[in-house]
Amino acid sequence: MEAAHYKPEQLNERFEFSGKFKKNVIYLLIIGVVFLVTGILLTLNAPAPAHDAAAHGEHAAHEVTWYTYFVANFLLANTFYFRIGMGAMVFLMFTWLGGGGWNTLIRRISEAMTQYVYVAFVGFIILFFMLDEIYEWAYLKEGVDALIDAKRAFLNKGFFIGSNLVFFLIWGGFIYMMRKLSLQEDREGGLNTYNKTTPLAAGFIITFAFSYSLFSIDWLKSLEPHWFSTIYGVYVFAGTMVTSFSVLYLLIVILKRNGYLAYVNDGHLHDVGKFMFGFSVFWAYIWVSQLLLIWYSNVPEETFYYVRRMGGSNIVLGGKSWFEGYEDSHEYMGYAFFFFFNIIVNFVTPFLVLMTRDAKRTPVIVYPLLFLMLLGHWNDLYLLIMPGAVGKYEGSFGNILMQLGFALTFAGVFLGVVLNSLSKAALVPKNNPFLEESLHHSTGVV
Amino acid sequence: MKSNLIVAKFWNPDTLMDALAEVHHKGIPVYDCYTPFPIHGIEQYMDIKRTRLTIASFIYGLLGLSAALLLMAGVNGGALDLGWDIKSWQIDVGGKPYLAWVDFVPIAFELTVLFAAHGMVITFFIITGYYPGKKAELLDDRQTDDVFIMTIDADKVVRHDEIKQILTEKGAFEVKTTA
Amino acid sequence: MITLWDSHYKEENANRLIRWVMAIDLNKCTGCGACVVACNAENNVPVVGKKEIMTHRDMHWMRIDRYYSGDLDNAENVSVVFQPMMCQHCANAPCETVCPVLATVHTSDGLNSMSYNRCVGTRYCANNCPYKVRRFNWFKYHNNENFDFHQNNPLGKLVLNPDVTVRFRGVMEKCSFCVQRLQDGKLRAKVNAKQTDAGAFAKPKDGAIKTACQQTCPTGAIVFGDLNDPESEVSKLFRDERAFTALEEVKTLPSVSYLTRIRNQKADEVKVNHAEHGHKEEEHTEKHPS
Amino acid sequence: MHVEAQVRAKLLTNTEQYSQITDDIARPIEAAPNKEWLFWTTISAIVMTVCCFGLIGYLLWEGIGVWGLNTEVGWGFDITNFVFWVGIGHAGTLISAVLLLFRQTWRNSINRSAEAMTIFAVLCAAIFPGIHAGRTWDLIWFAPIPNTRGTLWANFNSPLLWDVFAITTYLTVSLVFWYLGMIPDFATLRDRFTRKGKDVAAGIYGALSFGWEGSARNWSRYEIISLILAGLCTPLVLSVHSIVSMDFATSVVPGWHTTIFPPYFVAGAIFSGFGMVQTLLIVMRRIYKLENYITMEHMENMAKVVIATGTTVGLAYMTEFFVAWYSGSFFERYVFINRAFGDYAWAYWIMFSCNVLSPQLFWSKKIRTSMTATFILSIFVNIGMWFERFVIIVTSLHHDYVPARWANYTPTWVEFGIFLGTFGLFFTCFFLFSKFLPVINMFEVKTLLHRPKKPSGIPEGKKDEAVHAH
Repeated sequence: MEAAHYKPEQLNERFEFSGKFKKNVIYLLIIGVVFLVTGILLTLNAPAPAHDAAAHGEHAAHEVTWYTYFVANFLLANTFYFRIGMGAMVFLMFTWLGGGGWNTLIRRISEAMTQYVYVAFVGFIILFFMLDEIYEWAYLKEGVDALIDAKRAFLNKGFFIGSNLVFFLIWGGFIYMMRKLSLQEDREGGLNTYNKTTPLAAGFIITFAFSYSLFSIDWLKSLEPHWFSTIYGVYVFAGTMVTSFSVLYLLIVILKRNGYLAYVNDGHLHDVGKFMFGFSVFWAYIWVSQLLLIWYSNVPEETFYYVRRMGGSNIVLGGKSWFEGYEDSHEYMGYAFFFFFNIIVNFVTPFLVLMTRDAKRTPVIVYPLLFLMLLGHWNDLYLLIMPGAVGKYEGSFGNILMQLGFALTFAGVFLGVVLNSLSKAALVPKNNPFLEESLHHSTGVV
Repeated sequence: MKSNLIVAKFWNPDTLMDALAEVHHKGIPVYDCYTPFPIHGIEQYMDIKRTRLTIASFIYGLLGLSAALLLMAGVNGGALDLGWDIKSWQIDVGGKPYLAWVDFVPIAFELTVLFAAHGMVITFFIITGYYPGKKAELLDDRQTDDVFIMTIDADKVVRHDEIKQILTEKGAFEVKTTA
Repeated sequence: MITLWDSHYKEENANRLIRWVMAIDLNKCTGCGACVVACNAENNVPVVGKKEIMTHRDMHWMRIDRYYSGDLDNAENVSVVFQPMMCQHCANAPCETVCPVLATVHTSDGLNSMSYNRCVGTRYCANNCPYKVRRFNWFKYHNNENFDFHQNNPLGKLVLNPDVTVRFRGVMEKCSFCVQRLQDGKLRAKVNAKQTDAGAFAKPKDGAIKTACQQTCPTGAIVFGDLNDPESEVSKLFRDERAFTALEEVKTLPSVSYLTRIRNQKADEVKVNHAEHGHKEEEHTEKHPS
Repeated sequence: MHVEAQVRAKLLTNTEQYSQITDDIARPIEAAPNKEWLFWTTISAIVMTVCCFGLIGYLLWEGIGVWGLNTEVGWGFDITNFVFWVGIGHAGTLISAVLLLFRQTWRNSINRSAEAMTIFAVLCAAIFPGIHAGRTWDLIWFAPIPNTRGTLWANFNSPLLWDVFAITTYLTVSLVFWYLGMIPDFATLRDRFTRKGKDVAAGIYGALSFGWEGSARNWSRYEIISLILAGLCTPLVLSVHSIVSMDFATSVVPGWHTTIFPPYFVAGAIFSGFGMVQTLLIVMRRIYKLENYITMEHMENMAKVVIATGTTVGLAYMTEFFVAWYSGSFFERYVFINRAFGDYAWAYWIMFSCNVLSPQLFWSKKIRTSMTATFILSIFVNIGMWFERFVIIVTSLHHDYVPARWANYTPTWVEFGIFLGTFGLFFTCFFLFSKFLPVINMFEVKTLLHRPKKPSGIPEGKKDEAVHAH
């Protein structure tokens, strides 16, 4: 049976951020910081890895130190959690425009997730001061690299920082307005806020589409400034949505286990599961489109990107000379494992697991998958960032620990912010015009 | 169609559902219902199990995928030998690897969908017994328009009059037994 | 070279297999066009008439591209580089991978072969050819009143080369490196090698086979031979520091190398000279430092 | 229980009874063909015969040379028209599959005609790859049939071969999906004609209905396979235009080789498809008086999809332009400058204004609800999307790597004629469909009527009617 069993008064419940939740978040923070510090200490004393000649050619030496790893991992962690918040906002606005009413009961969770975006902005602003460490275009002087010089009009610190500040203002503004209208609806009721949200959603989606692709070029693609691919923004967007839906499902499951959200039924979980499934397939579609088109034409100005990531795949696939003449690509060999891991974890596994109707509505099955997918998309982002930011593959214990530390610390901050804002408002937007629809939500036969 | 059925006709799907709920509640097995459009939730009163066509479709899809991969790898990789001089060998096409796995993705996908879709639909027609030109067995010539019909196997139940009584009370505008 | 593809080239096959290549010295080329005429005569290239030429439907397998530099407004004062251009027989040929029916594939001796019988005429290969050297038979050019040239009268047909197919309507054609001569030379070499073990893989002597354009070139700008033989003349030219291949950045790995043109010029003309060699220079600047 | 929020617009107006739906939809099928219909169908059929079949015959007799193509521009109108028609063929399956998965119930009354449009458009599209080949009669070599000629099967690396698989799969699966959706409606028509004593019509629709009788057990299976088919069609519809885009994107031609092509072509296809659906439905709802079924809400929703996809396409144009500059590659930069300011700049700006600028007018509710304005804008969408393909194909080819081989392309009357002829084919098919098949999915629309919960019991008037009927 679809319908969930709940008492009417549960619709007035509020989330309390205390006790177990608070304790766990603090534990997460402590473990994260300990890992982070240990990781830094371990890499601090490790011999500096050799200068990455392949990535930077005959350019002025740019030494890769623990600090390079620190900045790269910071960017990775900040972007990862930022994408979760941003994805939640896109989900809210998209369903609004599409006239979806089913998600009303879980919309407060999405709203809480968007609140993390402000914190991510702070992270990015801190990163403004570290651009020199990982961005080739930032530390190379003019006249060294002709191709970078040809793009200086875009790839310069002034424009980079300026355009990003504009994006943050726009996104922050939209998120602020959305949350304000939502809370206002709780207090006032009526259709006034409903009518205002529609133009807000349309405006957000349009500006988001343009700004997010520039954002992804700025922060991620420009790590390898010689490389270009027009699909890049879509690829980053697809990953964003999968990560965000995974976290949404995770939060629903956690809250339900702690006695909240009794009115959220299998149908809601099923639909979030469907989105996870759908966007995993979409992500794979974009992944394979980009790979196929570049692989097929084999034009060096594009292929070097994949040579770095799957160059070592000659071992994986038994080929012979995939990086013939590209002698130092064996140093990138370590990435090849993550490259194939990526498609298995982010497409094959969710595709097979989430395919059936029952699996999507059974948290026991989805729960482990969620962690796997979060790991997978961390890995995806890792592959987007690392070969460009730090060059050749380095899998030392210290590095791994540092990355784990970042992941856990940021997870603590993320959960802290999200759960805190979740506790600030009622869990059910009681005046939402779609509330009844959501309460009786059923996905039908499939 | 079976003969000897108790047939109850309704004008409204909600009435039919009310009557079905009552009949189901009384433990009377329903033979089948005939409606102009699908009614959600009707399965629970009729003990209809979820069809396994989805699983069949998955298996057809896997078949299509394997067929595609075997075909492409066999032909391009040069491993295919069907006898009667039908065989393949490796050809250098634009310097691409013989097993150009990235290039195999589109056709592998298309054949998966082709097999899954057609296999499933053909199986559907086989198990439902529909075929082009089949003569429909109708209980009422408006059952595909606006009449909702419930049938009960008269051989499997006793006290027919009582059942007919219930059905009439529940809003059936016509109750009869087919011979 | 950065590539995602496993190379088909195997060192151990070098002794057994031929890799036909051509080197063209741009210093020697005067742009006279004799090679184009020779190619037309050798390969039964149809004459199509003014109207077709004006719509860019010439059928020549070879053409001579001209690159100008200097004061372009003053026609007296431009310098010209002539670049004979024909099918480059690329190892990674973009035309081959897109052909749906395998009408154009690579042979073991490095030729980009064209099988007229198999071609259905999608013209995809011509679109994907960066050098634009593929020619499509828009009409039937022989026995056709509308093309009343040599292939439409009995006398004209007498000059057709019996070793080469007359192509029919709707198929693609292009420079074959005079494959009829190559096959003939290879067979002769095998016959001459008698029945020894090596006989099966006997190679013709360097210089024994000449393509039609090479044979006709008055300045000897065109050299043809086997790249797998390190002593062949063409191999030496391939190792020359002046050697470059056209559109190297597309990574088609052509079998035709050009030797860049060198001029002695006064110091104030050096800048112009530089621009003239832009083709080669560009490859170095455009080369991907990564 | 299904609950509908009050704020939602009604998708079915002035309709109270199930039988009324049947009456309304079956009316055009039962009525004798009117003069207007006969006139337009005859015109379309003549255009189809003369321009499409006649000129194709001429083309096959004379050779591809009767087109204006040349060595540099090897594809022109032929592939432009192919991609144009395939694109239009995307809206139908999108409406029936993707919107079904997203539970957009407004699709119910437009899906049938949109799917029909899909199938006819894909038929029109399929003509072009067939006739564009120099030796059409040898196209059987595309088929991977075992033979004794060694590896001469087919080249699985070729995007054109992928196309063959994609279009075949798409056409057959769409056809099955469309037909499956019509089976219950055929049964309705069969019983209706039986009641009226028209045995021939009843026999034909009866044969088409596969003996459907509406058993609940079969409805249950039917619904599930419809949804699974929708689930299969969704990635299929994405894949088809992605694969079509790969005809260009896998090449090394600057302006063709760009990774955004797959999603960008899909967005463009949906855009052009919705443009065509708008055009057709505005005419159809008026001629067949279907305003109660295809309401203003439907028209507005389609307009909104057109804004969304049009803007997406605009985003893709700008991304291409920006990344061409960002690439720093000489050829990439040149090709885009040439597109916007070169010999074919007029085509580029027609494309840009029709696809990106004019759909923005739909932001205004007044324009969305004006059928005249919507009709004109939807025609603009069709024009713009045709030019998009023209711009991509021709401008990239006519000036590519080697300046010595730069050329322009001027289409001939034969190309215009065949293009016109495919419109004849398309409209002939569509007119025949609208006359002989139910243009609106009756059983799905009936489920919309089920929503407002009516009091149970038998309406008295109905009871009497039933007595008379028997």
